[in-house]
Amino acid sequence: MLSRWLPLEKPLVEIEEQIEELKRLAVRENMDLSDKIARLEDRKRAAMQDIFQDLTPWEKVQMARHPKRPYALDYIGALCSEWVELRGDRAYGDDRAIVAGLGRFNGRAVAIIGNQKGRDTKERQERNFGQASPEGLRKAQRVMELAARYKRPVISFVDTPGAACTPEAEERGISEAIARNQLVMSQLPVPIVIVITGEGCSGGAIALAVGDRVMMLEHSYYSVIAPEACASILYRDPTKAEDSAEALKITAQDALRMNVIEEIVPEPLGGAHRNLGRMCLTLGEALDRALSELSALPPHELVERRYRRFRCLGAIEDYPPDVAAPQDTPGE
Amino acid sequence: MLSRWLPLEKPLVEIEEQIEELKRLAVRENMDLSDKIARLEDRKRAAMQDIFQDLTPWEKVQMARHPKRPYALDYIGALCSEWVELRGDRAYGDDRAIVAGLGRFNGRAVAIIGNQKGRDTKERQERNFGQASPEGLRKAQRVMELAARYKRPVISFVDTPGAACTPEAEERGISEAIARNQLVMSQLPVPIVIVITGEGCSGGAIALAVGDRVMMLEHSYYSVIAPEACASILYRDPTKAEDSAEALKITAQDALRMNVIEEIVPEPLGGAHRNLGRMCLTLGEALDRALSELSALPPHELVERRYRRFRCLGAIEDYPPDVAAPQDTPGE
Amino acid sequence: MRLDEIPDDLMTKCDGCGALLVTKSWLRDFKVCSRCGHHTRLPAHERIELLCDDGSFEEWEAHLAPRDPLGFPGYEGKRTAAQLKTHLKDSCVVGRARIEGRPVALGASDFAFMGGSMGSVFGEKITRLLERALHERIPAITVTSTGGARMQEGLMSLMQMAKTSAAVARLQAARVPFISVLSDPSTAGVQASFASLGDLIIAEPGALIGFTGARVIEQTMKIKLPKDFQSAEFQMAHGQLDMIVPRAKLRETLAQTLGLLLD
Amino acid sequence: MRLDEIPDDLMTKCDGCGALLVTKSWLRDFKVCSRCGHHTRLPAHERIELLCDDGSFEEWEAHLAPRDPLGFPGYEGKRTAAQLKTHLKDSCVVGRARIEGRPVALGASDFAFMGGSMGSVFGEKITRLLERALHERIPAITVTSTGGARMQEGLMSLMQMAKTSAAVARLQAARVPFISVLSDPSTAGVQASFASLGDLIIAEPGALIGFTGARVIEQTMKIKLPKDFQSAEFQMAHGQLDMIVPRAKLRETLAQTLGLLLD
Ligand SMILES: [Zn+2]
Ligand SMILES: [Zn+2]
Repeated sequence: MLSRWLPLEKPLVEIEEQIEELKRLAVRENMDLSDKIARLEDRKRAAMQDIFQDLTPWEKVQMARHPKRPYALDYIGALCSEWVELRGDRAYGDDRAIVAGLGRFNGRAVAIIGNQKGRDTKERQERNFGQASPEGLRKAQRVMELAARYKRPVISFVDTPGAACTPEAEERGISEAIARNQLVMSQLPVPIVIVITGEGCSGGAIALAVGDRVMMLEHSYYSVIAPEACASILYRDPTKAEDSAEALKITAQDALRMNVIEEIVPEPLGGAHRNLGRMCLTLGEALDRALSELSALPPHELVERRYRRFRCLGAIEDYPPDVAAPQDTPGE
Repeated sequence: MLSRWLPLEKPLVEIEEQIEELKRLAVRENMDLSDKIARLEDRKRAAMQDIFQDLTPWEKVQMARHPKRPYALDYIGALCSEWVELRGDRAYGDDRAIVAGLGRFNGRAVAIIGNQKGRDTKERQERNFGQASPEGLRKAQRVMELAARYKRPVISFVDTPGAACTPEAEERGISEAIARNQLVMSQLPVPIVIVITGEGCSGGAIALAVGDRVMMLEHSYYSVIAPEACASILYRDPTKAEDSAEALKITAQDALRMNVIEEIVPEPLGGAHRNLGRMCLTLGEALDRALSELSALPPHELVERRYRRFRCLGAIEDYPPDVAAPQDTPGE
Repeated sequence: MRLDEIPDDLMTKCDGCGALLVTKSWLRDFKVCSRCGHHTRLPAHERIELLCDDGSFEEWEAHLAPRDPLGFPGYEGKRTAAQLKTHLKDSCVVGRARIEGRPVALGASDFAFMGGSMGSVFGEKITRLLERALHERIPAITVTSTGGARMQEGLMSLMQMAKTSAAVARLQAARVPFISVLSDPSTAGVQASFASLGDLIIAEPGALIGFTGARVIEQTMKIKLPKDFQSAEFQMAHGQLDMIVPRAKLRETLAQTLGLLLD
Repeated sequence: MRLDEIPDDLMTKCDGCGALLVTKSWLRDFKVCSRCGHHTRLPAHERIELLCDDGSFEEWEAHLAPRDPLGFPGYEGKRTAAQLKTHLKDSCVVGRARIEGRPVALGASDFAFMGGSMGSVFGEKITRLLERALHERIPAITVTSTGGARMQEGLMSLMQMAKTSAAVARLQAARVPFISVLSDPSTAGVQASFASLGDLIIAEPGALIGFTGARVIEQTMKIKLPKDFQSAEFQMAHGQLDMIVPRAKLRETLAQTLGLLLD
């Protein structure tokens, strides 16, 4: 049972098991244990506060990779009243690591793209751990172009340890597919809202993350490189991932400070997987607000602002004279 | 030697061999055989007239497939002062059955696409006998879109027994690629001139043959289905290809009568392969005339006329009220 | 024959698995086998009835009839036989319909008419369908069941590929949706033109979809192809389809998808 | 050191085949081995000199210098060492040049500066290059030699991928050509952004081109990759390149191709 939980959740899970035990006992022996249970519930709340208020970057990475973490289809299922998944790149295959389709969210028809990880061993392999192959990115591109044609805004759920790391992905042009997606997204004449729900790692993430608003769930991470890979290079020791997670500044809080994202979406205490309903309520509100604001803009203005949004990002000694420096100097 | 010649060329080749023999003899024995040679030359001319003035449809098919028939790169080499071949579909592979690139023709920069057959056994296999795979058609599409971006007209050399007939072509969406090429060509905002130089067979041909002007070389053929395949279906006997070539009305003369093409480009007596220089002179003039005329039209007018060009084709009992019937009723 | 006139013990043999099915149930299942899921081919009018709101279909261009542009041996006779058999003038029926209240331009081909092949009339009708959809700004839906271009009209048939593809290009440029539904079989010249160009492409389970026939590939390449080669499921795995939808769900899927594209 | 100052007997060992080459000839061959064709990596300024008309290069944005947005361990020192070694402020040089008389916006990365990695300055310089090319309507050319995004600037580096890709999008929408030249190596974050988006993509023979490093794939997948994996020739076979052009022909190929696109 514990294998489905993180080490950092251990104290919590132990209290939860005690509560369960007491509840069973109360029923079996017909005893009133409500006092004891209430005290344990208090302890549980306190432990939760304690554990989750100040996660280290490496703990955030663990949370983002939590085996119970909700995935794109979980959010889609909870947020959308209708959903039609669209498959295939019309040229080579259908990559199950990427989902794409049309949905109805708060009455609004939207296109949705996203990484999809698998829950069990078999599905994980089928979904290639959420690592997109070129045909998956090209499917996403096709559905985004469909969205543009019929003026549907796009929501992108990012949750990937990176793009597919296979010889086949190289053979079919994973570089080109990542690059092309960014190019297409930078010009798409409809609102694009990005939500980094878990792992936002490397080229596989930015391939789905060029948009007007970028949000991160509280315990997700966003990084140019996986902490393990960074540790291999930096310390010649992949087990020093904890240190490189720290060094890379990959938390939502860091990304917000660097103007890389606009918004942190708070997770329920204990993380998104402990209360999907509540998570979706918060996320739904954030998405609705963003879509409403963005839908008010004419397409050319939207695209221009999106360009400026990314144009301003970078930590350099000299800002271009024709581009206003962001209010908080990035990277400080 | 004769295997590189068609049976119908046999009398011709025999006379040519006699001429060669006499010439060799004249040199060796220091004799004046010019009279004899002149008489043979006359006979040769007469034989040529006789053989080529009235080829049957099946003989035209043989001519179109002649192992010495010039291919796209032969025409490009002779017609263009510059040529840069562009490769790859940027997604899967580079199909050698299709050539695409940028060239300079009569001082004018153009994009050129075309089927390319191989000359020897090895090259034939490499080029898959000029039968395009999806990636070849997608390469052509990419280069046509590049041409449109930089306002270069497109010349398309069609010479194919059909699209690739392989499981891999099916797996990668040969139908989609043929369809998409037609869609893209129907909307391309630059002039497109098609030359059917040899075989213009089936979906593989129409995939490269949607344009403003369609020309056929005198001894090429254009057909919805290969005569052999038609015979298999019609007579349950592929050897009756001669009859089905007749029935299918596949000659340039038939195509012109049906308004499927605008122009027949005359070949030198004996066929394009007997005088590539002369063939290119005639073809070059026809291409230049067509490009000059088409370049005068504004892009939207060009595209509109192209639409109408194909829109009018069909043999039906009742013409649409909003479309003018062509002057010669098609198909009669 | 109306459903209530069919005796309860009348049986139909499934072409897929050979099971004997109660005809009445089989018809109620839209000619889909309840055992193996085999989808029997539908004539164009049954297909249209299945998809659109009761009585909403208004046929367009029913007067268009084929000619014999090449004087092709035997064409006249084959065509007349097909006309007598199907009571159609040619292999394609088009018109305006409503699907769950929404007006659409709907076309379907009929395999029983010379293999659902596309000659001039088929091409012209699809083109007019797409043009009217554009003019009225209503979505277009085609349901194909066809062996491809009609050999007997030669180049005239080949030209229909370019003509219909160009009409799709115009419709999509004008942002009017086009959904292509592929039923068994959808191959060759039709599959290599408008039918592969839908904004969305939906197939029925098990439908044969491809360009070159498997037998031709086997003979040419001297290979043996797997049993599911060119099935809808094969095409889905190779990225060519958006969805595979069983017949009973087709109408609601179309309605929902159009709603998501337009409302 | 000028070519005429090099003694005739000074030798250079080829990294490709190990042959000893007369340094003077090797330099005259643009650092390409006359035996095996091995293309030695060029520093940015040599690359620029090679490509453009004598003395025509006018550097842009030379004042831009990197910062340390994350306070990343060791970055400061590595950067300073690279600056001292290369006399560059960062890994990328951009400017205006002429190629056979035609004005172009030309950028090149320098592998000797932290593996030619793309951090904020690299991304900013490429973006400004593309923006100026657009503004002046002159073609843009980039020559990459890079290991990808610069880890030490974290997300700031990742954002340069989106930023440069968006700048290419604008340039192409405005119909100003962009040619991407890939020299050894061109990988990871740079290859997965602007470098893969050229109207035309040209590679030098033998250049390593890819996204994920072969060693990482081998370790992850527990497989052995062929020797030519991710070579320019491999990428050509897989449809990713327009041309492979040896260094000696690069300049005339660029001039000719631009002429065909523009004149
Ligand atoms: Zn059955
Ligand atoms: Zn060497």
